[in-house]
Amino acid sequence: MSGSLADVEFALRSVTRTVLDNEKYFGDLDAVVGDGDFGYSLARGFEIVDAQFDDFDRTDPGVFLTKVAMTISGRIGGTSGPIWGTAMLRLGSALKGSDTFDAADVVAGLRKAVEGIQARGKAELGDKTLLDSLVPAIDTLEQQIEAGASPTNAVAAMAATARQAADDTAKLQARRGRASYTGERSIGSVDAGATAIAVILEKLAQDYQAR
Amino acid sequence: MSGSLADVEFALRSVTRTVLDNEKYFGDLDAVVGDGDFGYSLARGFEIVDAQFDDFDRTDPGVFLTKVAMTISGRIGGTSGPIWGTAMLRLGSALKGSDTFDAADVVAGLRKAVEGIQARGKAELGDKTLLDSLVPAIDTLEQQIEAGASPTNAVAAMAATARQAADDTAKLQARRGRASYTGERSIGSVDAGATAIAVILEKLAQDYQAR
Amino acid sequence: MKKFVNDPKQFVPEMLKGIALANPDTITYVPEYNLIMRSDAPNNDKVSIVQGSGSGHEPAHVMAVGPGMLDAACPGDVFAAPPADYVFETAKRVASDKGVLLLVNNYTGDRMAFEMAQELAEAEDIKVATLFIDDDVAVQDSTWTVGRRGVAGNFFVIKAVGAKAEQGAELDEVIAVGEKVNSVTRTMGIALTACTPPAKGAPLFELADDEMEVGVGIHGEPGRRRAKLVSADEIVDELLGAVVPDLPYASGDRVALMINGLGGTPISELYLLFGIAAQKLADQGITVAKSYVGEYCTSLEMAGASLTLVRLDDEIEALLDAPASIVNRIF
Amino acid sequence: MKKFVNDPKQFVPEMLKGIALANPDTITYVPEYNLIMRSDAPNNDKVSIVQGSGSGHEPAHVMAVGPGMLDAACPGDVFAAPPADYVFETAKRVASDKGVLLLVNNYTGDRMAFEMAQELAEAEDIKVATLFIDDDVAVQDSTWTVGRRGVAGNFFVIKAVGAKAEQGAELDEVIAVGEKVNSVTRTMGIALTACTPPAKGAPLFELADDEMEVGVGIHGEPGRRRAKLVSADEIVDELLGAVVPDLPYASGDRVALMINGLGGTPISELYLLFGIAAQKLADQGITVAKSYVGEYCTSLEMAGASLTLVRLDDEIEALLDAPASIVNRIF
Ligand SMILES: Nc1ncnc2c1ncn2[C@@H]1O[C@H](COP(=O)(O)OP(=O)(O)O)[C@@H](O)[C@H]1O
Ligand SMILES: Nc1ncnc2c1ncn2[C@@H]1O[C@H](COP(=O)(O)OP(=O)(O)O)[C@@H](O)[C@H]1O
Ligand SMILES: [Mg+2]
Ligand SMILES: [Mg+2]
Ligand SMILES: [Mg+2]
Ligand SMILES: [Mg+2]
Repeated sequence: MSGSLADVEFALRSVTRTVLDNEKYFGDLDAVVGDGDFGYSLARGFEIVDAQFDDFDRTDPGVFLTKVAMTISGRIGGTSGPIWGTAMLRLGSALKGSDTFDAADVVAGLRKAVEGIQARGKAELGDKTLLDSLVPAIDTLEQQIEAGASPTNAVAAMAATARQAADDTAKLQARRGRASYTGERSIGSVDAGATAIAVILEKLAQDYQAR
Repeated sequence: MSGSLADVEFALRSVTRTVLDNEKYFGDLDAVVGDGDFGYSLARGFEIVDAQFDDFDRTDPGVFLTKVAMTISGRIGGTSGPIWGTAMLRLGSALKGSDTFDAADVVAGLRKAVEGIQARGKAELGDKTLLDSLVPAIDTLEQQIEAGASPTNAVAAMAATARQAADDTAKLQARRGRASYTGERSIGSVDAGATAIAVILEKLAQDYQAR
Repeated sequence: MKKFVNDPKQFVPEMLKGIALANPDTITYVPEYNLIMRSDAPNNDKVSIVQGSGSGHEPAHVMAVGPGMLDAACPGDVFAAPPADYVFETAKRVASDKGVLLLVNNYTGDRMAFEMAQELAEAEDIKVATLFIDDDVAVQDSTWTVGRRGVAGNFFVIKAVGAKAEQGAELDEVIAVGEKVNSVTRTMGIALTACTPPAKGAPLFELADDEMEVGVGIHGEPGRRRAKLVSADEIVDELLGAVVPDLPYASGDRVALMINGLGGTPISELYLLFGIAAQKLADQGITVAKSYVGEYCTSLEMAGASLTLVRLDDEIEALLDAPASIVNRIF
Repeated sequence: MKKFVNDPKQFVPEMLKGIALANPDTITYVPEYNLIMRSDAPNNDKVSIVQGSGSGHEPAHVMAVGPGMLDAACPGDVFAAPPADYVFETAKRVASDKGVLLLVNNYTGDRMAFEMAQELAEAEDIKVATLFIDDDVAVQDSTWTVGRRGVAGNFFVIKAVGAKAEQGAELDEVIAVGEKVNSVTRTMGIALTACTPPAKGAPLFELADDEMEVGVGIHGEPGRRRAKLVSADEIVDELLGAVVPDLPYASGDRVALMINGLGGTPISELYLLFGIAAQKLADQGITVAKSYVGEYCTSLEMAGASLTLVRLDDEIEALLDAPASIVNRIF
């Protein structure tokens, strides 16, 4: 099994749509103990990705993702701009230099993205950030691929893990980001970023199914 | 029938009490189309009258009222300070120079008070001010006295007239004071000052009854 | 009631005490008369300028005391003109050989208090004159009322007479300048929420979530009409539509434009309104030569704004440019 | 939502346009990067000072641009740190031979954006340094968070580094002064109402009619605790009780005292709080040598206030006294 630019375009279209459709929902999640701008910030960036979708450099899948990443960090403010921009930049860099990639490249690229997020934001697992659903989801993806699952099934499993992990963030106390100032009061509500990862992956799994 | 300092003290105590007891009510009346401070303004002035009640110069009933009037215009702000202060000053001046007065002196004094209010505030009857209940009430007092009524009955009749006239101010459009800016919107609610006169006279009538 | 307050009856005195403690070197506070004055007043080479009015409009007028502006202010309680005695005492304390000018926003209570005070002052041979400010175009039918109200435009009158007085002008010259500025100044306001006087503890009126009060007074008096809340662009159209034709201001005019906050509106929104208004005036050929954005004359914590235009000439512009500093300062 | 606004997405750009139109002679506005800068910057004999942060805190920081204060500011959207690109572009445009100092309120998003911008700037050989401001004592356990937040105290850091830079000091001297001021500055805030970001259209939290949020953040972050609304006296005790022992400030100290409004509280109430606080500090032997009352760092239209103390020494006092002027002005 190998992927190409078309696969990246397909996935990115799905993510973009989900972010734009959930602007209000993501914002409401962030308002519980954060400042409510998470949905707005992401949407303002992905809005531009959407508008310029056809214009990004398509030399190869990695270059394409790199250019998208620069748009995102150039336009999204707050915590999410650097976090999401860095993540996509690292993933893009990992895929650069070849017209195709395989599932293992994707997993390796996502691991690099996580490293990038940690370099920027200094968060550990358990600090109640998007890492808490993203990292277990990547673990699941890796296991599925090693077990020989189809991309569709692998993404579906990944989404299920992310959802469970996102819901579990309700038990955690926020230790990074705006929500951390509330201390124990952050316990009881899910993390906005972690939930966004789950929502994005669930939609991606659906789209794969329907592809 | 003739009156003395004791009668003035009796009446003033009644008025003072009514003003203090109705601070909130008078303010609410003024808030409908005015700025809601009428009750507060009157109360701040009469509070001092109350506190200093025993200290005012008691040379004669007129001097006593004059001193009270000066306290009122020295402390009450808004429209009510000059209006009520001037009214009491004129009434006091009219009664000055003698230890006693008769009912006709009171009517003449109240007429002077009305002139004072008009000199200060330039309001005509029908402009929806306290004059619209005060003037008919004085008319009734005069008629009652001419007809030989007792002070108690005269004041009761006066209060009844004031109440009716105050209620009738609801039909008028305000042409003076803060309420006048609202134009036609002032129609439908009673004037705060006119109603205060009615409330004060009703309580005074009650107190006379119980004297 | 969402306020920082102890006993509501002490609201004004406690505020005045704060002003005094924040300006110990320049301001004298006389509690008996709610009096805030320049510590160096009176200056016998200068007409003294006094304004009193109800409280609740801060920074007007107690915080407008300082060189080039007011020599003294004596507020009444919230939304109530000061008692005549306060005004008289204030005039007496800042009485200078050149005279005292009393500035009065045109309301029934204020007119009466200042007229009484002027009589009392004249009886003591204090040279005193009174100037009424009435810039609010919202009051349309002034046949029956005491006339138009004085609102945010009073800042420009204070600034001009304050500067003129600092130049050593005579009382009649100072009055002339004040009357001139008042005659070319027009204001209209709009409220998005009501305000709550501390002693009352409840809002003076209710506005639904999607309503605004057009032409509101600064004491919670209802305005010209209640309307559905519209966009900032449309609101500016409404305000300019009332103010511009009133004088009228015309193509070729140079003006000062003020967007004044009514107390609860953040300055971000005021600059947004300013930008829209300046653009629309430019489109009509009217040049905004001086700009004022912020809180000048408020109505407690009311969310809302007013728009003021002043038609400039060289004299007025120079007076507005003259140095001045007041209690209410940034640094 | 009771706001003057057109399209909420254009809220920040329309505000910036208003600032530019109100200051045509002194300010340059670059819409692509939400950039407001002194038209005469950079000055190669002077370190340039830049602050960016989320919007919604006005006058901080876009309205703090001017001589003796910031050379430029590049806000993000409401309550969102600016994208790194904006900061980088801003640093590039005001880059002077003496260097650029980036002031950053200590929040995750701001830290990251400014770190990225500093990397980008250094890659282009721009001499640049970053200074973090973290004066908010409300954040108690900073082991796990990004640390204390930067709030109204940033005004003093800007003022001090701005004055030092105007004197022609070198970058490291300017940084040293900024770090010193930050190290002796402490703030604590209290909210009586929540605030509503324009793009969200609903309040960020709900406070009952008789509740207050103690130690609130300037982005609607909940504070130390929610409590029953109490008198102004008790509120000042609560704020001083958190701020004074933190440094600690002690008998014999000379301090600057700031009562900062959070956006929806009228200045009358701020002076009332100031008077109470100044009195209570005097009772503890702490001398209020400089006073600041008004809005410096807000949270949209939130009703509330913060109290800041700065321990003064001769150097800091002289820097605070140095002349300065900013966009947000009275005259
Ligand atoms: N240090 C961090 N590292 C990684 N993710 C973080 C960090 N801090 C916050 N986040 C994530 O960002 C989300 C909030 O994003 P956003 O609202 O844009 O940030 P801000 O707090 O600046 O308003 C949180 O829900 C969390 O998942
Ligand atoms: N010009 C006037 N002459 C006489 N009475 C007046 C006049 N204007 C207002 N009033 C009376 O005063 C009352 C309001 O008093 P107050 O609230 O103290 O005045 P303000 O309008 O200054 O707040 C009105 O209800 C009315 O009866
Ligand atoms: Mg957020
Ligand atoms: Mg009234
Ligand atoms: Mg009043
Ligand atoms: Mg944010």
